[in-house]
Formats: sequence, C-alpha cells, structure tokens
Amino acid sequence: MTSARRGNPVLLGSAGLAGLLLLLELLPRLGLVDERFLPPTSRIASALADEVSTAVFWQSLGDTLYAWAAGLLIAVVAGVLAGLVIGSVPVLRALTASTVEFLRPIPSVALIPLAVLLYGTDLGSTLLLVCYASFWQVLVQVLYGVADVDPVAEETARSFRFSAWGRVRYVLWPTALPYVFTGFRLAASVALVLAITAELVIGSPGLGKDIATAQASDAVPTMYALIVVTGALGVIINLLTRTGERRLLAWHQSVRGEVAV
Amino acid sequence: MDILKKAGLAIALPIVLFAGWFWLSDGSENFYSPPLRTILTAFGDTWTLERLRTDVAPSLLRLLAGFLLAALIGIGLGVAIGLNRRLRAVLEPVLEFFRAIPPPVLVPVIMLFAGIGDGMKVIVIVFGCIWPILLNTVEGVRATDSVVLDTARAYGVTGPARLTRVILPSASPQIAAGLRQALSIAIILMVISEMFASSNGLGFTIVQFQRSFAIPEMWSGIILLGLLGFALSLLFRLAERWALRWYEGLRAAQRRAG
Amino acid sequence: MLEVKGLRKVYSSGSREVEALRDLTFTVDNGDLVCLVGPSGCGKTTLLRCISGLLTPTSGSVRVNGDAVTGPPPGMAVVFQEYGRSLFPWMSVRDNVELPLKQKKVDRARRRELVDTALDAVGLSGTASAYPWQLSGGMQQRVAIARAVAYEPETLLMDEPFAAVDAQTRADLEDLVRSLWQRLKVTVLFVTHDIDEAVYLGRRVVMLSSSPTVVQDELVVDLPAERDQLNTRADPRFVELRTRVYEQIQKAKKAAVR
Amino acid sequence: MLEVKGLRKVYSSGSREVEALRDLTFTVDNGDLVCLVGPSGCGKTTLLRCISGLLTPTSGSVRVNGDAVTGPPPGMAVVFQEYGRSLFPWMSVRDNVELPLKQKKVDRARRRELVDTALDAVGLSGTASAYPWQLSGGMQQRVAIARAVAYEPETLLMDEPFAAVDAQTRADLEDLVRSLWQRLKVTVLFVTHDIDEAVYLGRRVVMLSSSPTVVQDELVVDLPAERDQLNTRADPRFVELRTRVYEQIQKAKKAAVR
Amino acid sequence: GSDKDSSSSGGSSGGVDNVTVGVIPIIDVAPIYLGQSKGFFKSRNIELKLEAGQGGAAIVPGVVSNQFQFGFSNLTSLMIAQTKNVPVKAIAAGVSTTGEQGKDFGALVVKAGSPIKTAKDLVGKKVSVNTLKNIGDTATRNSVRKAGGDDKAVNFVEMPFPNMQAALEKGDIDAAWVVEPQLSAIKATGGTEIASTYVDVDPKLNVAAYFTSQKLIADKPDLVKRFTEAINESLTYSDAHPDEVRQILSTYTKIDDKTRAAVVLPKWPVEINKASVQTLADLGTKDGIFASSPDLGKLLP
Ligand SMILES: Nc1ncnc2c1ncn2[C@@H]1O[C@H](COP(=O)(O)OP(=O)(O)OP(=O)(O)O)[C@@H](O)[C@H]1O
Ligand SMILES: Nc1ncnc2c1ncn2[C@@H]1O[C@H](COP(=O)(O)OP(=O)(O)OP(=O)(O)O)[C@@H](O)[C@H]1O
Ligand SMILES: [Mg+2]
Ligand SMILES: [Mg+2]
Repeated sequence: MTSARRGNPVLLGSAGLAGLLLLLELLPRLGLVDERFLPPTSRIASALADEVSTAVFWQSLGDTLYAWAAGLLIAVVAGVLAGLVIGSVPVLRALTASTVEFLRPIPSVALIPLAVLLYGTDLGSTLLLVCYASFWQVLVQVLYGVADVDPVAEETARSFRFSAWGRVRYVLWPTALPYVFTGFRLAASVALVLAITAELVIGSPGLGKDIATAQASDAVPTMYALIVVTGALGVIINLLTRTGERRLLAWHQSVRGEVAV
Repeated sequence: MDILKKAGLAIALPIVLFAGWFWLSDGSENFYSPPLRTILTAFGDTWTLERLRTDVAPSLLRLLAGFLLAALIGIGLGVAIGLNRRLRAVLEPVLEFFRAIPPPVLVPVIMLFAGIGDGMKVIVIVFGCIWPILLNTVEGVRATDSVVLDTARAYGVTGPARLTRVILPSASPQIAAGLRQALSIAIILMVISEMFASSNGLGFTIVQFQRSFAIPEMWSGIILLGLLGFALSLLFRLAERWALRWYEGLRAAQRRAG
Repeated sequence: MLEVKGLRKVYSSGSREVEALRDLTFTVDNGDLVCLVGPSGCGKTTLLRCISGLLTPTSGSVRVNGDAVTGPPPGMAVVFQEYGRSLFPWMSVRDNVELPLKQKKVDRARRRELVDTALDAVGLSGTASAYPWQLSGGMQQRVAIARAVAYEPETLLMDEPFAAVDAQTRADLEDLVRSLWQRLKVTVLFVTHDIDEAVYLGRRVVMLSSSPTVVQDELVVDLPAERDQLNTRADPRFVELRTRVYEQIQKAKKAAVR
Repeated sequence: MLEVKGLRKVYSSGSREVEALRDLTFTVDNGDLVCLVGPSGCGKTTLLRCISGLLTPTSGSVRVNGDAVTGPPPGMAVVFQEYGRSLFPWMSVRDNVELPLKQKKVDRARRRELVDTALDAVGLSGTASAYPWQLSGGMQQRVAIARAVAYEPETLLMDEPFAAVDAQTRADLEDLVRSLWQRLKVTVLFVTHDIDEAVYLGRRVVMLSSSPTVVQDELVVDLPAERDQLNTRADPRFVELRTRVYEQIQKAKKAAVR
Repeated sequence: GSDKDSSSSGGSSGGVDNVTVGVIPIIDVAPIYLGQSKGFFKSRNIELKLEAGQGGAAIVPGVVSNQFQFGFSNLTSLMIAQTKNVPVKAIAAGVSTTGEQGKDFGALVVKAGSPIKTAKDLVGKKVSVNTLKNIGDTATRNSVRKAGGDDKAVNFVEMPFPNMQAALEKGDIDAAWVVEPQLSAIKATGGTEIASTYVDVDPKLNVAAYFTSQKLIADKPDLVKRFTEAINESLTYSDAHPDEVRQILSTYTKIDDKTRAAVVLPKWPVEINKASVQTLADLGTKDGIFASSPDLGKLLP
C-alpha cells in the first residue's frame, strides 16, 4: 500500500548493483587503479559477452552449479538433522561440543590433499570440500535456533504430551526455521565459494578452473568476467532464498514487520 | 561436581575419536595419511616455543585484528541494514554479490589495493568472516519483539539508547551466533590469506609443509588449527555466557529441574 | 485423584534464592472443581507447573491417580498464564487448537468437530484462520482456553485464564467451564485472583498464604450445583463465603508484612 | 487536552481485513481520569496504540494539546496489555524502571528516589535486582506499572494494567492510581474490562461498542472525589452506575450478534 | 583409498588405457596437449584426459593415490618429494631452458626505471617468487651469488605470478621472478630483465619433468613405457613446430592472440640432462630446501 513511498525492493536492489558497476567503471577510468589490473565494467562486460557465447562456458557453469547444488543439499539436510538431534538432547550437545569446535575451523583448503587422495579430481573431491565447509554453517545456526525455543511454547507442547516428533515438527522446527534460513543463506554462498575454490585449486571442471586458467594466462578481463558470474550467481541464489523465506516465515516478527504499518 | 561432569562429557568424544584414529591408522602405509603416532611425534618436534612465537603469534594477531574489525563493521552495518528497509533493499544484492566470490579469487584483487603486508591479510579475513555476523545481525535486529519496540518508543527510549539498550541486547543472541560462526571462518581465512604473499604464519607453515611433503608435520599443523579453534571458541563461549547471562537465565530458568 | 504432599520449591539462580512454595499438602478428588486463590507472587503458577510435571519440585511429591508425576501426565490440559506466548505464532488459530488433537491421534472428522465447537464456545468462530498475533489479548486468551477445552482432558489446570477478557465474556466462560465440568466429569484446578469467581465456580476453594507459601485455609462451597450469574451471586450464602475467603486472604497478606 | 476525532483503523494483512475501529470521537480534558470499557476484541488496545502514536490510524486524527500525534508524544507513559513482553528481559527490574528516566535525563539521585518509591508503591521493593522472567505474572505486571508511575507522565495510558494481580493488590493499585492522579494532576486513560473498577476509578467512563467499534455511551461518575474501597463500592449511586454500564455493554454485545 | 585404482581412470577397456594426467595450464605443458591432438597417445592405445589445476598442491597426492596416472612438476618439487620418500619417479623430460641469456621463458625483472641493474643490486631488496623454498628462490639466489651479491640478504615474498606485475609497479616488491606469459607482459610495459636465472643455473637446465608413481611402474610397466614414448614424441614434435605450439595454447589457456605470438617458448628436449639436475640439487641442498641431498638415481629414469 505504501510501496510507492518505500520503493520497490527489486528496483532499489538494481540501483545498488548499478551503483557498484558504475563505481567499477569509474575507478580505472579516473586512473585510481590501473585498468590493466582492474578493467572497467565495459571491458569486463565485453569479455563476459565473449565467454557467454561459448559452449565451454555453459558446460562449466553447469558443472559448478551441479557441484554446488548437490553439496549444499547434502550439507543442509545433514546439518539440519544433526542440529535438531544434537540441539534437543542436552547430553549429546555436551558430548559433541568440543569435537564440533575442533573440526569447524579446519579449513577446507587444508583438506584438499585428502580429498584428491580419496576422489582425485572427480566431482567427489569438490563435493567433499563443499559439504564439509557448508555443513558447519547450517549446524551452528540450527543449534542456536533450537536453543531459542520459547520456554512457554515448549511447555505448552509438553503439557499436551506432544510426541517427541510432534515437538520437533511443531515447536522446535518453526522456532529454528528463521535460523535455518540464515544458515541456509550462509551455507549457500559458502558452498558456492568452496565449489569454485576446489575447482580452482584441484582443477576439476567448472567455473573455478576457468578462472584459474584465465589467471594463469593473464587474461584479466576474462577473469573478472568469470568472477562477476560467480557474484551474480550469489545474487540470484539469495533472491530465491528470500522468496522462500517470505513465504515460509510470514508469521515471523522479521517478516511480519513488513506487513504492519 | 557439575563442572567435572561437563568436562568429562566435553573430552569423552574427542578421546574416543583420537583413540579410534590412533588405532585405525597405526599400520597405515599411505604416504598422505601417516599413523597418528607419527603425527603426534611430529607435533612435539614441530611446534616448539620458538615456532609458536614466530609463526603462530603473528597469525593470531592478524586473526584477532580481522575478527574484531569484522565484528565492528558487521554489527554496525547489520544494525543499519536491519533497521532500514530501504537501505537493505539497496545493499542486499551488492553484498550478496561479494559474498559469493571466493576469497582465494579475491585475494589478488585485494592485493591490488592493500599491497602485500599484514593489512592485506587482515582485509581478507574481514572480507570472509563478516558475512555470518552481518546476516545474523540483520535478522536479529529485524526480529526484535514488536511490544519491546513499542515500549521503547512510548517511553522515549530513542537515539543511541534505543540502539544500545534495546536493539542490540534483543538481537544479541543471534549476533552471538554470527560471531561464533565468524570465528571459525576467520581461522580458515587466516590460513588462506597466508597462502599468498606471506613469509610467516601458521597457514603459511602448513602450506609449506604440504608442498615440501612433510605430511606428518602438515597433519600436526591441522591438529593445531583444530586445537586453536577449540580454544578460541571456548574463550568465546565464556564471553558469550557473561554477556548473555540474562538470555541463558531466561532459557534455563524454566528448564532447570530445581 | 490428585495428591500434593509436602510440596516445596526453591528457585535458585545465581545468588538469588526464592522459596516460592514452602510446604503444600492438599488433594483434589477425581471430578472435583477446586479453585486456588492467593496473593500475587505466592506461587500459584509454580504449583500448577509442578502438578503438570513441567517443573521438578525441590521436595515433596505430586501424584495423579497414585502415580508420581515426573512429566506431563496423560489426559491433562493446561491453560498458561502467559497465554500470548503459549500460542504458536507460526500457526493459525485453528491449527493451534487442532494440533494437540492431532498429537492425540483424534481422527480428522472428530477433530474438526471438536475444534469448531470449542472455538464457537469461546466466541471465536469467525477468526479461525487468523494468526494469534492478529488477535486482541482477550481473544488470544480465549484461543488458549479453546485449545484446552477441545482437548477433552481428564484433568484441566487453568492459570488465571479469564484475566484478559471483559466481564460479560468472563461470565460466559465461567459458565462454559462449569458446564464442561458437569458434562464431562473433568477434574478442574482453577487459579484465579478474583474471589467472586473462585466462589462462583468452585466446589471447593483452597487459599494460599503469602510467600513462603503454605495452605492458609480450605473451604467447601455449599452452594447448589445449578448456578447462574444473577441468582447465585445474589445468594446470601455466596456473599458469606466470599467474605470468608476475602478475610483469609487479608490475613495471609497481613502475615506477610512482617 | 486529548482529542480523538473520527478515528478509524483497518488492519489488513494479506487477504484478511479487520475493521477494528470504525468511527471514534471523544475528548479527555487535561487532568481528567477516563475509563474505557468494551467487549473483548472491540479495539481498546488499538485505540490506545493510536493515541500513543505507535500505530497510524487509517483515517481520523488524534490530537494532544492541539498537536496532531504522529509519534509518541513527550510526557506520555503507557502500560501495555502484554506486560510480559513489554519488559526488557536483559535488564533487571530496577533497570527496567530506571531506563525511561535516564532517557528523560533525570539526575541520578532523583532517579533512584523515583524508582524506589515506585517499586515500593507496587509492593516490589524486595525484587529490584531480579530479572523480569524471575517474577510471577502479577509481579511482572506491577513492574510495568512501576515503570509508568516512576516516569511521572503528564498523560498515562493503561491497558488492562491490573489483569494479572489478586483482588487485594488490585484494590491497592487502584488507590495508587487515584492518588497519583489527584496528586500529580495526570491525565489518565484507563482500559479495563472490570466494570466495577471502571466506575470506582474513573471520573468518566467511555463505553465502546462491539467491533466495528463506535462510542456506545459516555457517563460521568458523579461519586465524591474521595473514594475508598469499602464505602464507595457500597454506595447505592455506585451500584446504579455500574448497572448502567453493564446494561450498555450488554446492549453492545447484543448488537454484535447479528 | 589408494586401492580403488580400477575405476574409470587408469582402467583399461578393449586394450585402450584410460590415463589421467595432472598438469598446470601454462605454456610448459603445451607438448602434451599438442601430442594429444596429433594422436601420439591414441596410436599407443592411450586415451588421455588432462586435468589442469591452479597449483601443484593436488598433483602429487593425485599421482600417489593413482587418481592421476601421471603428473607434471618442476624438478625441485620432485626432489623434495624424493628426499621425503614420496614414492614417485620421473619418467620423461618436461621442459627446459632456452639456454640464451635474456631470451629465456623465466627471468628476474624489475620495473622501468628501477635503480636495480644486476642481480647483485637485489641485496636487501624484496623479490617475489611464486613459491618459497622452491626452484624460484634457489635459482635467484644462485644468480645473486654469481653476480657477486650476498644471497642471504635478499628478502623473498611469495605471490602468484599474475599478481607480480601490479606489485612491481606499485613498489610492493623490487623485483619479480616470473615466467611466461607474465614475463612478456612486464617487458612490454618497460620492465627490464636483470638475470636469466635458469640459464645462470645451467644453460641446459631441465626445469620440470613428467612423473608417475613407483606402484604404477611396478604394476603396468608397459603402460609407462608407451606413455613415455608418446610424450617423447610430443616433445620432439613441439620443439620442431613452434607455430603449432602457439596455436595449441589457445585451446587450454586464455592467453590473448598478441601475447601468444610474442611469448618466448621454452625448449623441449627429450633427454633429461642429469648434470643440470645435479646442479639444481646441489643448489637446493646448499640453500637448505632439502632435508638431505636428493638421490637422483632413484628419482630420474
Ligand atoms: N496486528 C493485527 N493484525 C490484524 N488484526 C489485528 C491486529 N491487532 C489487532 N487486530 C484485530 O483488531 C481487533 C481489535 O483488537 P484490540 O487488540 O484492539 O482489541 P481489545 O479491545 O484490546 O481487546 P482485548 O480486551 O481482548 O484486549 C481484533 O479483532 C483483532 O483481531
Ligand atoms: N524462574 C524463576 N526464577 C526465580 N524465581 C522465580 C521464577 N519463577 C517464579 N519465581 C518466583 O517464585 C515466586 C512465585 O512465583 P509464581 O509465578 O508461582 O507466583 P503466582 O502465584 O503465580 O503469582 P501471580 O498471581 O502474580 O501470577 C515469585 O516470588 C517469583 O519471583
Ligand atoms: Mg502466576
Ligand atoms: Mg487489548
């Protein structure tokens, strides 16, 4: 009703992105950075146009997206399940806390030799790294979400003798859902980051490998074009997540606030 | 008694896992996964006090600087974005854009602007670990109870006090979740940033071990990273406990058996 | 039968220790309707939470039909004082009322019937599809009541359930509880701070002292079983009983002011 | 002077449209004490939120001393119906009461005095250092009242502020509000669903109809200014007035049942 | 996990061996791509699959675990592996210096107008290499010593080749040890070469080699033999047909046409020059890169 005053979010978002592109165009044009190292938007765009017209690019994009989606799916399912189980059983929580904290900061990149050892440059390698990194994102968020259950709501469920499953399904899950969404959004981009990094370093096919090639070949505009593709993927993924969030979290304070005056 | 039990629970699983690892790997012939026994020996030989001073200390300093800076920027920006719908609409795609770019790809670009010193490494850390803080702060701020907000408004709790006394405390549980996550990401990025243009540091040392095929030493470095992460998260947990005692109390009050 | 014996509850969080209940003993027969009155903060909610197995007492015991209560006993429904927070904000009013029935594995048709009847009885048939946070305070409270009523419990615990509704609705709800009690032979334990309500509703009234709490007095309401708002409240015996309860409470409060 | 003119409020979220207020017009003179009664869900809370500038009406206007209300006007204190959620769980009782005073830049000594007096007046002097969630429902509500009282407002809006306290405390609090009103010449708008309370407290009673809501009737309470719980309530004029209010509300409810 | 070597890679079907080779997408490995396109491998019943990653991090573990059957690596790295008893063995030459001062495919460069004229001037300065404690810094130290400077006083920093030009121009580093195609790019913008480090080590220096695991040598000697023949044929062919090399670059790198025509191509002799490798080994030992001096008899074919 008041969207005119507030502005259309899509429009505003596009304005934000346009501002970024303009800045990238101006920085080298004004001589603030050397355009050989950071080419202006227009040059990147033309390199991007060249890339887009090749079949190899779409093949790489497909490979990256596949690794991303598969890894993310595994990580989210595993993270949510583990989070709900660990979070709702205090003993398990105490038991696993130290191990989780130990494993979490181990960088995926340090695991590359291990991954290659197990899977070579197959999809398996990338998946291993993607899953490892994004699993923790989801897990930690879900753990915090489970801890956030309103005691009165929890007791209401207990007093009506909800089954364990009922409590998870109807109380724990909805409370944790906003956290799951944050976790999902974090994991989605971490998965993308890792998918590309793995391809970059190991050389399994995908955008990352193309970036590595462009880098090694001093093809700077092409490299940036591919980076832009990565970023654009991130924006699209976020857009989709947001849409899902608005549908599933209509009841939540954070979303509710957008409806009330 | 209670503390003893907690400590017992905390170390039980690691002990089991390490014992399992030790036992399973004992006869390992594989060059890349040597027996844990060898790794532990290497650990003692590698991580001497001198090593800790020259390699671990600088890493830790960069890590802390990066983490604190990320916390500062992340919370500040997060609050602003969480409170202002229009700002959120404008910035969200841009932020999502940067969030999706892998740090290893971005390092060269950052190097362009920040050179190759510690500054570059700190920026890389900030760049990578700011996201969970930012996202959680935004969500936490947006989720502030409407009655709480109304109360604050009605009593003229506005301006800075609204921020420090109402918005931030109310969002603090979720901000803590973000900080916690950022901490381990910061460690990961510490390693990544030291893979480029570096001549000391924990990450550099591990990568160096890996390249020079000192595999037991490399594993010992990874274990050290894990230990470091564990220690830092323990510290963080203590700080969180203290800062969020109201929240823990609130949650625990009605749960505790007596 | 519901037996409370030597019940004591001390809350201790940090340095603060509160002896909410000192020593409570009383019984409620099956099919009885007992009202519980007592000054604010004397431990009525605490008592109800102990009875419903949500809180472990410090000492003493609660038995339902001979079995010690360790968790929520089957067939018990509770209306919480914090009605607003006891409703699930992520579900519509209908779903909130229906969910416990689903958990009880009531079949779909019967569920629909129970939900509709209950919502109708509390005057909310028009708002079944709204979310709880779209309702007024009193409406929310009535949803919580409808949920308990639809559940068809054997034992019904209600913690100041009519606090947020207007006088007329309150009278209607009082009659609803009485008719439910008579029709289904539910055992009802009803916490209220309204003395008239306690006498009008109850077959017995249990009066609690100020904190540290003991049973101050008990009283059988020997009014006819058929009661109505106009005549019963005008009955001289009613006035007599309410005066008695009032005096006891006064006494309890006096004792507290040392 | 508080003027409400042609106030209309329609909630619309998604497909659901609720006309909470249809057309309200009334005024409250400075220093007046007006009680607002009406059936549950008729829009009392909505009205209060519009007056306090927390909610923008769909049409119509609210003026305080001639100025249109767009945000919370200075010198106004509100006691929310959702008392539990309106207290900040991260602050102790004392801090909760003190924070608005800090915002008002009351100096430290005076603040301390005001807080102590207010907490004492509501009978909570012993629990100043507890967190709100360590208190019983009635105690929480009294904290919210103490907060409003300590604020020394010019205008005081109270939304069913005594719903969760026992009869005796309620009587004490009623007298507290009256004495405050007489002593400080505060303008009070008091929402209640207890007809006796409305008549006992108010200088005027405004009765609202069922939703969609208009002003059903107004009534000046011509009881002597000096009131006390025993004599006033026994006054035949009191009984007469309360019957009149009761009848109007009945009529309002009847009209609603189409 | 090293015992699952009969999966698609490394397996054979109908007498054709599927072989995966781990390479780096740089000019050095052009022969294997060229050989692939010329059918040198197919004619020996080898179905070749080339995996190109950013760095060597994945190649050695890949070969050791038989995920790759062969790999490409510089000899210093291979010698480090040898001293650590990594079970690998070189089987064919990879790439060699051109042997011409000022016209090699790797060199030390400074930016235009730099006061640094010779390697000797690097004392006390910052020099970038792509990997510390590897061929880059040994070779550079050697050049500094040869020019009469104290190599201990040179500060090395690590950074990827593509970053060096920018760092050089910004003054973050004083000199860069860099290879093609970045070398041409820097020279094109006025950068000057102050030493041809590979040539300084040995005019016939073998820089890199193809290698495999000792297990594969033991299990499938025939495959190793055929692969070596194919790679040798490729090397010879490449050395003789520079234009085709420049052409093949466009298929696996993104080097633009102008640079492709301009870059200095390395030499691809078939023989591994043992003496030059020994020199490299001695230099590395002197600089403390190896824990013990490498046993070339075990490493080289
Ligand atoms: N946020 C909201 N969204 C949609 N409808 C709302 C919202 N808040 C209130 N309503 C509706 O507006 C009407 C009036 O609500 P309000 O809370 O003002 O009533 P009230 O008079 O305070 O009732 P009570 O005495 O029960 O507290 C109700 O029908 C309610 O369902
Ligand atoms: N979680 C808690 N931690 C510490 N003290 C508590 C807690 N809950 C309740 N108390 C204390 O226990 C006492 C009894 O509280 P309870 O809620 O049972 O009172 P009540 O009789 O229900 O009061 P009311 O009528 O005001 O709701 C109070 O003094 C309160 O401060
Ligand atoms: Mg209570
Ligand atoms: Mg209300």
